[in-house]
Amino acid sequence: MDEPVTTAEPGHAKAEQASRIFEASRSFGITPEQYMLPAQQQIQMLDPEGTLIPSDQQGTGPGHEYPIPEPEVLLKAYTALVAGRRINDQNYALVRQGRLAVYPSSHGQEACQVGAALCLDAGDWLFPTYRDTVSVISRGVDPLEVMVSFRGDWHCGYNPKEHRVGSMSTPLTTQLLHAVGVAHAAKLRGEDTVVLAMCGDGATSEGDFHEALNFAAVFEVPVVFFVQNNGYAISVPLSSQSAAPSLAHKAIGYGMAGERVDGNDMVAVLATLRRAVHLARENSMPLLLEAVTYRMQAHTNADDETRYRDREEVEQWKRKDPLLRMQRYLTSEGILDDAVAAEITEAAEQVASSLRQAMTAEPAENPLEIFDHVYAEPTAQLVAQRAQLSDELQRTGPTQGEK
Amino acid sequence: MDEPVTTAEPGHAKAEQASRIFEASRSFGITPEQYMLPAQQQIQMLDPEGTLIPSDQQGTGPGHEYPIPEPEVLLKAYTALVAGRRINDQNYALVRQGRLAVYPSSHGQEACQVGAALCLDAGDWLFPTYRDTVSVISRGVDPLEVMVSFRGDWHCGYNPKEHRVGSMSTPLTTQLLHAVGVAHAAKLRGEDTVVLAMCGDGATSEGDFHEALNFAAVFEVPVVFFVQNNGYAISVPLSSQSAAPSLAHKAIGYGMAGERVDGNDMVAVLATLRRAVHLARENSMPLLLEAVTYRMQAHTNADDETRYRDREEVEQWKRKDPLLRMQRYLTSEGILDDAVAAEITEAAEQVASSLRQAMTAEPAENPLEIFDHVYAEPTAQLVAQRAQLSDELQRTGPTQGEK
Amino acid sequence: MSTTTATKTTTTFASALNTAMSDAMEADNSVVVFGEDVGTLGGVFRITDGLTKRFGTSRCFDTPLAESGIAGTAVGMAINGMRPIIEMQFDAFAYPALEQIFSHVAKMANRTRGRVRLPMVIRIPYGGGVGGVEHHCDSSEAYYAHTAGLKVFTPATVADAYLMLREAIDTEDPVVFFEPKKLYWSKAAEDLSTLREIYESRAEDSRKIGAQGQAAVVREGQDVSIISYGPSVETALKAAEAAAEDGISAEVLDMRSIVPFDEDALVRTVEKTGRAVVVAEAQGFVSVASEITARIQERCFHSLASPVLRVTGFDIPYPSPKLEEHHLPDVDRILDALDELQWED
Amino acid sequence: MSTTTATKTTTTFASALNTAMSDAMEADNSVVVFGEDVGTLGGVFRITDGLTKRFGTSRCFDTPLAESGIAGTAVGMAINGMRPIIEMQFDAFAYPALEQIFSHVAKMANRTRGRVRLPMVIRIPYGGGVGGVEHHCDSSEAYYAHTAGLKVFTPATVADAYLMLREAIDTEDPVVFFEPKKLYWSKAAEDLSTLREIYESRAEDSRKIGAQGQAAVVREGQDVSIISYGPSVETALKAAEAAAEDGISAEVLDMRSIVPFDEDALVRTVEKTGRAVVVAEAQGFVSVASEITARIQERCFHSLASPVLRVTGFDIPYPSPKLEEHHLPDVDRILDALDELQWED
Ligand SMILES: Cc1ncc(C[n+]2csc(CCOP(=O)(O)OP(=O)(O)O)c2C)c(N)n1
Ligand SMILES: Cc1ncc(C[n+]2csc(CCOP(=O)(O)OP(=O)(O)O)c2C)c(N)n1
Ligand SMILES: [Mg+2]
Ligand SMILES: [Mg+2]
Repeated sequence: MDEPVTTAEPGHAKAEQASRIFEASRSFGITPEQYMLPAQQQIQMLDPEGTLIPSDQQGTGPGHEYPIPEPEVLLKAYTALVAGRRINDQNYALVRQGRLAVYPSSHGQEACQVGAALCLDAGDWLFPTYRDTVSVISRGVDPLEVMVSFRGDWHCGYNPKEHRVGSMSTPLTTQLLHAVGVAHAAKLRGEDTVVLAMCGDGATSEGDFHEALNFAAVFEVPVVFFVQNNGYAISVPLSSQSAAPSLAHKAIGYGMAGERVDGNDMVAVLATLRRAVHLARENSMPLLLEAVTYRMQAHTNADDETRYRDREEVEQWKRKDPLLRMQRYLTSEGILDDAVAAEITEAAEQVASSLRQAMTAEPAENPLEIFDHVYAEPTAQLVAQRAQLSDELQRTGPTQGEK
Repeated sequence: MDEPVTTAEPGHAKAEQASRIFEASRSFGITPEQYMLPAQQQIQMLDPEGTLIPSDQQGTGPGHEYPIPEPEVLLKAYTALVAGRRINDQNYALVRQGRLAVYPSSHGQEACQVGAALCLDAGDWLFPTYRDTVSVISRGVDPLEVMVSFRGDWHCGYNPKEHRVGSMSTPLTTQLLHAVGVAHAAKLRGEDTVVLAMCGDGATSEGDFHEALNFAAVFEVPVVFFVQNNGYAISVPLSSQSAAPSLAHKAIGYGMAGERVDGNDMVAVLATLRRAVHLARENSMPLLLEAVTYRMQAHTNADDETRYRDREEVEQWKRKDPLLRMQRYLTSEGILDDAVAAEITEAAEQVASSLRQAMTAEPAENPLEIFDHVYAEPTAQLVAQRAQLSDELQRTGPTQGEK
Repeated sequence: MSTTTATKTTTTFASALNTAMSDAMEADNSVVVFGEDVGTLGGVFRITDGLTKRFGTSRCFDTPLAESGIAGTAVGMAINGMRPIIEMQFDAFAYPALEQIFSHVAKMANRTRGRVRLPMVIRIPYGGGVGGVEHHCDSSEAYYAHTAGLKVFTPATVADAYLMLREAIDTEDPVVFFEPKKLYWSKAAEDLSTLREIYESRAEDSRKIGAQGQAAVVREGQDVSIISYGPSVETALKAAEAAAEDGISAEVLDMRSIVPFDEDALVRTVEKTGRAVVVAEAQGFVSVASEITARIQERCFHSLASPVLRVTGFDIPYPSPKLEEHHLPDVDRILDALDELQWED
Repeated sequence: MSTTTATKTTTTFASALNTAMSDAMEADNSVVVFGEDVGTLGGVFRITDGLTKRFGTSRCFDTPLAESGIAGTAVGMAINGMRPIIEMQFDAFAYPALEQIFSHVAKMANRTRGRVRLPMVIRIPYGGGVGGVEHHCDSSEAYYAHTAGLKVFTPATVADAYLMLREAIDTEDPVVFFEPKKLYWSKAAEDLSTLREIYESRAEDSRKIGAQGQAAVVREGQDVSIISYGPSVETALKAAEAAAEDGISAEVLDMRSIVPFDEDALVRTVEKTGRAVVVAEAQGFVSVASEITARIQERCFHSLASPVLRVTGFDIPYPSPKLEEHHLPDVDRILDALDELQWED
């Protein structure tokens, strides 16, 4: 990395000279533009019935080729899919019972959720949003720790460094820049860490989206930007969000490759993500992947989806359910049989029931902890304020203090 | 504009359905992608010697065709070019004499400066940056009013509403959003105002650049985004700013057309800008135009360009000087003769000398004015503070107060 | 949502805001409303409910999801003759717009010697007490109040929700309009048509002489002044009631507007009572409460029997829902502060 | 730029900052510097001059032109084991980064219960008095000081420029480091190697017990305390000198750090003198000066012989170069304030 300061011919951007994109496109025998623009259609491997689409109709082509993952990987993905769906539905129920403050469900988007976790190595990093509970859990974080924030106990319940998962981010696309920084730090130390950073379709409109993609491309760091285009930003449909032919078409404006995939097709999602992660790692460069999917439930429990879309639209997307498609495909391929399916369902049920139980217990949060992490060492003012609250709690008695 | 709220099929962006871009590309017999991506090469009409390039080598093609402007227009442009160069050089001198606080010169970029003003109608708006003095003057604003800010008298010396020229903006790309808002307001009232918004190559990295282009495309408002790519953002070359094949390639990510032009070729700059303005007005849609040019002098008087580029590079660009090229071309075409040239030079000399004279006089700014425009009605605190300063000035005497 | 009956009815804070906007849109074609989800959905708090239906998508519309974009576009629209009202979805989500707000919204009129004024309103739901998760409960008024060129309003009653929003829309200056989100569904026996009449009768003067920017004594008292604004006024009133039981007569002042800042009202109440407690939700350090405190001691030094005390949020990031009650100023904490006001002297 | 001679030499504020960074980079591989033009150019103020040459482009590098990008990338680097120092080119150009700073830099440690701390430094040249045009002279410290989770330092001397920047780099918390740009080329008879020694001897303790965050009495006096920080300390000292000629003995306190906030030092000086004037360049409304004023009256009420007065910038956007002298606190204005401190009582 200790290269001399570059002074390329001004007015001419990197990609016109020898660049990673240029090398990559040449290796595929296509132009850099062809490499960076998404394929004409979204990549799709299973049809809505779960039947494998003939390879010449999958939307792939030179430079846009995606080998189907191995059966073990697909089975693992299916297992996570079933668990993910169960977690979504369990939490949805808990929210209605008032046990959770909020839960943004990814019901219908589980193929994206699972793919984002399974495509990464242990040393890689994941940067999720508020909607990506299932990704975070699929990556191995304890579900109970994930739920700490949705229960309203503390902002982030898990240790981001332990599993290399950023705290689930609410301010839209701010986390994409954190992903770039994490990748950059790793690169400076010579580590080949890939970072996968997630955001939604609406979020692509934010300035930080732009800055993150541009920084990643200029710094040549291996970040896979994974956009779950679920059709809406709360009530606002994609057509009021962007006039682009697709969100994947944004990639070329940064000098990176973009691709679009059927986000309800677990096989295609995994195939495209795995290749993106591989290319990112091999070439130390970012990529943009847009998964076209659908949010089947309201934005959060606070939302009233009937105000902006009709039931019919939702029903149509039910037919593309990622879980059912995958189940049919794996069964027809003989990868999944009834016994294994039952085991998988049972395991998912375990997760759900432990969630249910944990949410019934009300852990006693220590109110004084609100002062403890603001600075590594508390300021004089925080010491005084802590003493004030402590005094108040003592005067009002333990019952008050614990509630 | 009172259309019912749109509910396009989610997950599918506008451009895939009937859209302005779709219509436009069909009218040219090309695909929307071909329409939105810039031509393979930058559009160029004059070679560095000022000779007209054969039309099949101008970089143009279906959907990317640019008729040469009429001789009167070219002569007007040349007149403005000569004045612009003179203004740049006069101000450069004034800065060295300490009469101006700062002056970001556009020496070398005058073709872009002039084009940006001349392509607009009187009812249109221009949103310039700190570097676009020559554009603002070419649009008709009194040079002395423009210099008010560089002399350090007041932040903006002209009335933006009088000439429909935004105040020259310093926070990078913030003005692109103002341009979108101005266009949107006009559109809501049914006016066909086009807005031309300027920024530099470095500025394209800012979040507001992204938000402005996206808003303009989604709102379908006639804004021409005009990027003067002069190779550097202060010391940072474009290759450290962007990895894109060109800055014009960013357009497709917003669903708009992008084009790249030789920014030192007055004929090509005017041709592409005029067509962009025309298309924007006709179709009520935005476009992105990148002009490849070069900043011949330091960023500002505070800058030391020798730290980041060598003389040789600058010398090379001297050969592409927009003024000389245009002069040779017009002369060879018989549009310009010695008599007219002398007149033009003389007129430019007038502007420069009035600038020089005005900068010698030191107008007495009224210190109390600092309180007068903060709010339409001053707050009680400002009334008190104004009285305080007034009292101080009286005590220290008129000499102090005026300095 | 609008009510036209003449009898005294019950009105929510939310519908007062909604009606203020629709009345202003009705009265003036140049008033437009935009932001995230304000159109079809009517806003996540439904404050813009029905505006698109009534006035069309050209007058109330959704934008792409980008707050700097929203603020910057509003600047342009205001430059070109409109009076935009923009909504920031939550307090913390206005932060991406701060450059536009600090460097342009606040400075455009001054920059151009008053030639380009920006009559725009930035509506920001703010504050806590609603069980909101991180980033949804910030009290960010200090950032804006410190920025010269912005007006900062925050209503605490249903009547003020209507009247102050109409005043904000009418003023030629940009106004950051802070709506205490915990009050959205609060009700008062207010009648919208009466409020309209008050507005109409005021408007003739106020556009000229500025009734706006005045604090209101919302409870009279003799012994101490409790000074507050926005979501804390309710708490201050409850504390005053509780103090009355202990024999302390507290006057409660609702600042209503932070900029303009009604210094005279502060002086009047403190000179009368000789003691003051300032209550606000925001963290207290370098806050609006600091300014009120500093100003009182500057102006009323010799009337003060004891230091001015502050009851504010702690100097911490806003806590999670289960812990917010410990952070927010409450009646007990205000009573504790009253106790400390050196009554024995 | 570094100096290794043992004799007492003259050092500029700029070279003290530069040397602090290069010493820290030398000592710790995880310290990296980035921002706009900080590499080849060495920054528009040359504060990072020579760092790229010495440490390579992986340790000091230019970024694309986007401040939110710079701050957000720094957050990521700090998450992943680095200690980034980022430069904002001018005060007003940090505003695009405010969302990252308020919502992440300030909150990450608290959000994650201390598991993810962000040891990063955000360097911001600030203040006026240098003939800078619009957007180049803001004093924006109040925005950051109000935000819990950030530390805010501002050195006023060459020695502090070195020592406090090293402390800022060492602390596990994010520090917003305000550099008074009018002091960049100021000189002092300070020797960098001596400063290094002081740092080394302090460092052992300071990383644990925190010498940082302490105010300094920079001139002793009996009659009145002039409290200040950053670019105004110099003015305060000059005013104290002038006051001495009028027989008033003024003590001058340099806050040095706004967060942590050295309340005890405030109390010590005001209890000693009984009078106080607070001086700062920023507009005074809802400012750090408001906080200092409020805090003094809270803590020292019975020691005060007169109200605490503020001498600050007016509540206006920073004026153009020709008019800035009228806006900035100067010696005369401080003397006027001293005159008003009710000496007859
Ligand atoms: C900066 C910012 N602005 C606004 C919001 C409020 N908000 C939360 S989610 C959301 C919609 C996001 O849509 P999208 O990116 O498509 O993600 P999805 O919720 O569909 O997964 C909005 C506006 C926010 N969290 N952050
Ligand atoms: C938001 C913001 N950040 C930083 C700056 C400081 N700055 C002024 S000009 C400049 C370089 C701009 O480069 P470019 O956009 O290429 O325009 P040019 O100066 O080359 O015309 C920088 C960094 C600024 N004005 N605004
Ligand atoms: Mg979405
Ligand atoms: Mg440039």
